[in-house]
Amino acid sequence: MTAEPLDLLRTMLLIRRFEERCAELYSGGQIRGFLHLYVGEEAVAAGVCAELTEDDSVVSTYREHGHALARGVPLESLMAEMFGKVTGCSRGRGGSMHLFDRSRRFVGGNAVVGGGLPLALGLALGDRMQGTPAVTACFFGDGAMAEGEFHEVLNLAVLWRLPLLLCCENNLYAMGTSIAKEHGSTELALRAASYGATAWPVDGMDAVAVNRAAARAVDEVRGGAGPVFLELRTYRFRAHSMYDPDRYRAKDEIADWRDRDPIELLAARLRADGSLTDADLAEIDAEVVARVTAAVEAAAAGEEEPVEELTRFVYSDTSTAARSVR
Amino acid sequence: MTAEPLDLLRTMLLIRRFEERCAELYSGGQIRGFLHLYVGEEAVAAGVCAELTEDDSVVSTYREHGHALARGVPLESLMAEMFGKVTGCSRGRGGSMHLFDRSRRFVGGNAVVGGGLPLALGLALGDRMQGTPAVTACFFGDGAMAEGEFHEVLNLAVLWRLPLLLCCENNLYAMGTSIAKEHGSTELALRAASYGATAWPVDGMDAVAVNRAAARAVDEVRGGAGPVFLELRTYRFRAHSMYDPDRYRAKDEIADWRDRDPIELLAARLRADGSLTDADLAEIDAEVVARVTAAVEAAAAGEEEPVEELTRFVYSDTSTAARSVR
Amino acid sequence: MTAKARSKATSSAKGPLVETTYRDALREALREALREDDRVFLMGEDVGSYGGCFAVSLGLLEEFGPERVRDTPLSESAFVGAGIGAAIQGMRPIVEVMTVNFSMLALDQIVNNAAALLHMSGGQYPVPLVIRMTTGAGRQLAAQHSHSLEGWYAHVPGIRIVAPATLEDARGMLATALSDPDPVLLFEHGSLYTMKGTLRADAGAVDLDRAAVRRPGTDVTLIAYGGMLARTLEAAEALDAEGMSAEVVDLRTLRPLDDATIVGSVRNTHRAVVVDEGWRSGSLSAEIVARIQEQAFYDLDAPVERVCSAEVPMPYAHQLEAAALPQVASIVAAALRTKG
Amino acid sequence: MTAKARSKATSSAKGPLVETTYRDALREALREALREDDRVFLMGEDVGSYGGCFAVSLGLLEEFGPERVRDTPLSESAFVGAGIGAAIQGMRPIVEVMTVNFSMLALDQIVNNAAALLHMSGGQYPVPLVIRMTTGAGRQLAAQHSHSLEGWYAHVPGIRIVAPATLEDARGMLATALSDPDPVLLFEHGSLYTMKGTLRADAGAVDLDRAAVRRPGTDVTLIAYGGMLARTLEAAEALDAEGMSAEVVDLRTLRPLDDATIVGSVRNTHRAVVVDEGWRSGSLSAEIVARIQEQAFYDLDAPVERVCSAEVPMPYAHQLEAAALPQVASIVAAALRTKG
Ligand SMILES: Cc1ncc(C[n+]2csc(CCOP(=O)(O)OP(=O)(O)O)c2C)c(N)n1
Ligand SMILES: Cc1ncc(C[n+]2csc(CCOP(=O)(O)OP(=O)(O)O)c2C)c(N)n1
Ligand SMILES: [Mg+2]
Ligand SMILES: [Mg+2]
Repeated sequence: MTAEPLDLLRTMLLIRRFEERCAELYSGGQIRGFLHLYVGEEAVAAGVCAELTEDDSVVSTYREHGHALARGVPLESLMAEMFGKVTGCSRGRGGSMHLFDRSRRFVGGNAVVGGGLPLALGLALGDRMQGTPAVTACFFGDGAMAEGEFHEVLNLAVLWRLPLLLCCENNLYAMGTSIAKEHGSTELALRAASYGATAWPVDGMDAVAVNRAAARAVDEVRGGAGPVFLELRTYRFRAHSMYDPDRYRAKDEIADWRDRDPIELLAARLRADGSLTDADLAEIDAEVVARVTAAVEAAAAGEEEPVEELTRFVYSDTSTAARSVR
Repeated sequence: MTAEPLDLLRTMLLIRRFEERCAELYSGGQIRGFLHLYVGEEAVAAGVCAELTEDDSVVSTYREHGHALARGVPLESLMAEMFGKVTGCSRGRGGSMHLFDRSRRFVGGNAVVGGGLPLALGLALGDRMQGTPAVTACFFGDGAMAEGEFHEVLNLAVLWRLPLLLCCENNLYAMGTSIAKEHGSTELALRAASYGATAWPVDGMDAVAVNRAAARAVDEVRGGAGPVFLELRTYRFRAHSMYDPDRYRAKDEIADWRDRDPIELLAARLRADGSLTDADLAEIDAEVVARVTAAVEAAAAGEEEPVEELTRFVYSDTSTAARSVR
Repeated sequence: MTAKARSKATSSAKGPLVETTYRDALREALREALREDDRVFLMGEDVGSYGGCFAVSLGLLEEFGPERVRDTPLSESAFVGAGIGAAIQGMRPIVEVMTVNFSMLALDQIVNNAAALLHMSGGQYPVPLVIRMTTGAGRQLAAQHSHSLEGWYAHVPGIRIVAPATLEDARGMLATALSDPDPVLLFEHGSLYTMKGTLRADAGAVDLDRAAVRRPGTDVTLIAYGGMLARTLEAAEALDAEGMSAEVVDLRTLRPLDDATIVGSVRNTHRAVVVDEGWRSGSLSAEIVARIQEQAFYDLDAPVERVCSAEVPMPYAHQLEAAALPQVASIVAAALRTKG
Repeated sequence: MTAKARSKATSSAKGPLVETTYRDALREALREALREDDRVFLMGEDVGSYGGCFAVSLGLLEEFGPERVRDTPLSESAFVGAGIGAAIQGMRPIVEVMTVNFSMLALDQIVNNAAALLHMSGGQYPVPLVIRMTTGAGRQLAAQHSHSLEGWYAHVPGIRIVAPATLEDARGMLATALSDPDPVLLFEHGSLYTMKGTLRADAGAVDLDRAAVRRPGTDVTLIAYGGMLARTLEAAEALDAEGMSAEVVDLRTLRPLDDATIVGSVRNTHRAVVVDEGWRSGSLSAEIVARIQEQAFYDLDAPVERVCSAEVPMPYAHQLEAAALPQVASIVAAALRTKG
């Protein structure tokens, strides 16, 4: 099954507007810590997550707003988390890099590059051992692929034929380090294939292409074929984080990629085949912007966790160890 | 350049007799700690080390007697180390798993599986940055290849075109775990090739074949082509360590491999082409046994490091920090 | 609470006594766990066909099959992380990291996922995971195979650290750890596997909240855990001959520490010695000293003494290794020093 | 030695004062090192074209080229190991592990190779390596990016641990570390990079053996290092208003600890507070308390107090993070408690 292109467009717009607002809020000091934007990469999250069922799990990175939104985590709880409010999806304890939503099986936000991979492997293992047909999708970057964890996890996933969908977001950079300085061999899908996994590269700026690839991949994984590795070729339009002056990328390169903006690309296609008018798009956009605005207002109005609760959740409330930190 | 087959035979016999004696001494309690024997794998160390010059470096594992002997570390200092004497190559501090000899650029003995790989990468980097034509040979097992370190190191070695010779001793087991339970894809050389390294499998029971492969590989590496990965297909005739009851291998499998004993294989070939008589072999053997016996006697007679010296070498003698542990 | 009541708190078995070893007690605990709960599985290097690096899991593969006694490749970070994920997904994994020495390769998963997920997620993701590993020196395994790093783990909020020093605890700690909603790290000392003794046939779960007074005494409190308990008890006997009555506290749980039992004993004896196989500087012994002086400063008649390992990568040679480790004589000497 | 003589021991520069920052001082130290010794090179993630994660190495790539300012992939274990190997082979590498949080991925290389090789090889292989990393919390980076684990490293024999808290030390510690024959880990606190002040134009190498008395006082000794020094000095000022004269000791080197300076001060003041950003249990503060009570027990008028981080994975929300960290008010309160 594949998704309706219009739904993909809506998801991408939601991510885009959400993050543009986050950037403003960061400048205003309402959002703090590190903030990594996904602008430019929306097609990946939208295309992949549309193929997941509610029993599937998702593991993400610190560049995770897109994954969380595409997964259906309510934007109110996400925005409240960015504000550090108790109404946030992690009760204000996580912030931008640690969004969690158990009811959507969104298992975070991991700020250690590669750190989500072993966790995702375990989610897949747990599902497999319990005989459910669920799939775990794990997002990570081209940079993460150089970490030892990637190697260990892909090998184990193949060895145990685990239902793991590895979504490598190849945006050509790990912070300021270009892929040519990260990998001796930059054909990432080919390398993954050498482990015995099905693997192929996908145009990560084309939401429909991503969605089709994800549909096929999820099908294979759910069918018990073991892990599939998708190399999603994409680009981040903005700097690595709000701290990054982006000294290392050529203006031309950025401009070329911006010409392939995934939202404009899909909108243009839908316009061309007559399924979208400018008015439709404006309406969707207005609706999305209104939702974001409402979420920001709700977040601003949310309560803060009282400091008396600081050590809550270090241990489970039911654990006797919880007493030790009170 | 390749080595004289007779020299390879002599090296292999030395390793074999040395280790047989170690096994006895272990039962007698003169050698303690962990003891991992190389019996059956001698062709690998003999064949590879014969191609190294004195400026090259060697990094090994805990199954390292063969590498140390083939590298030319004096067997007296090795045996004394096994006895824990101050006359040992590591002054009794290392034991079987941590043999070192700076004058032969034998940089140990590493008992953490995969732990020698990053170190070897650095030796190669240091050589390259100083413009010397030296090569670093790093030995490790099929099991080690599953560790993240392998992945990180091979990628970096290719990326930086470092003079690193990766010698993967594929003896089909990591302790009791067979290769089919270690790797999703067991064609190890193919996987290494996917990183962009030259890689090929070699019959590790045939010392001449190993030596020829090593000659070609060292040539390439020294020439600046970057790392080469050799998959040396071999087998350990004995258990993993002296503690291992070897429950996991079929008797037949062991017997089949014993039929391809690298020493007998080479001796038979030399006999067949007339370059070795039974008397020659007996003479070499006697000479080797005599050397081992002398080394054992010297080791037994060696002094122990006085306990007052316990904390020496925690810091360099010239460091002011050395005072803190006195 | 009296010393007797305190040590009783760890056991309630009443069956006949049977001969066993620390290793067999650990194995029985594993077997029982695998039998009683389908969600439990054991995973690690060589837990299966090899029979366990120290033969603890011998026979379990045959009994429970390769899905539930799961051999892993050498990939510490991946399989520890896999345990975390599987725990979240509803399983009750027991991950064996062969020895503490190799656990450094999985440290990020332990600290940044296992220990942090519950809090980071605002309470959504508890991680009911047990990680077992061997710790300690004393068998001439040299620098890379002789670490005692459980004190490091005891620094990390979000996990519980336990160290069985007796047969009863070897038999009983696993069940309690498995019923804990949060991650528990269980440290088995390599020199204890062959320890023999008797155990109640119906011995089972023990509490993980209290330290135990293993020997009552009045003049000095000796505090130890895991591999150091036996020699600390020996030292206590030797001190008797010197006319000094030593109470011996076995910490059992290294995080959270049971301050009440530790400090309670020192309040009675006014003197204390902490025995810790870790390198002295920054070892768990320092934390115990700090807590004693914080909570019983005015009860102390002398500075708290520490007997730890020398600050040296563990050497292979037997005489050097013996000199590096806490010994009965050094414990006795430290206790006598507290008398001034 | 008087307090004055002690703090003088860290400096001998006499040039004119120039304005600078902690970041610029660190960069100058790197530039000088790269200029003066061909064997020196800087290696780590984003040290080159990005300009350094915290802009410390900005401009050095342009000045020294990609061989000597070497960007690495995300492979902490491999490139830290590569630094060890290169050091053995005759180079003088400075490895930057972006932050202490990621250093856990390289821990095996640090503990089992860098720290152990010299001893394990019987003296044959010293490892003249410097590893730099950022440490600490306070910028709302949450659980996985706010660790203060330098106390863990201070547990490991064979390495030296230093933590510059002043501009002078930021400028001077690297040169001394590079001249050390053994591995040195240098911890820069993330909140200090923007710290401004003046420095002698000819400021250079500083000793790494002594703690420094940063403020003399008579009633209580406040002990801190790195990111906690500034607020400890603030607390000392506040204590003046309360009529309590506080002496402030900056540890500077966390291993080996300078017992003489620490204990010497406590012997004069009879009271002490240790401030440590690490989680309280098992932090470096415990070791310092243990040493004080071991060496100055009879000089103490009150238990040594500790002000540490709450034992919680660092939360993101500003009010929770602030509550978790040592603050001026908590330091002041602890000092006042020692008065009884
Ligand atoms: C283990 C680790 N090392 C370093 C960092 C710092 N860091 C954060 S993101 C990043 C780059 C990651 O690149 P990539 O995986 O390609 O993801 P992208 O940011 O491009 O989405 C680095 C180096 C980290 N968070 N974790
Ligand atoms: C990181 C680490 N994990 C586990 C061990 C325990 N161990 C020692 S040798 C070994 C098997 C290694 O197999 P392989 O790399 O194939 O080498 P071989 O012993 O076959 O020569 C294991 C699991 C270790 N020493 N280090
Ligand atoms: Mg990237
Ligand atoms: Mg093997």
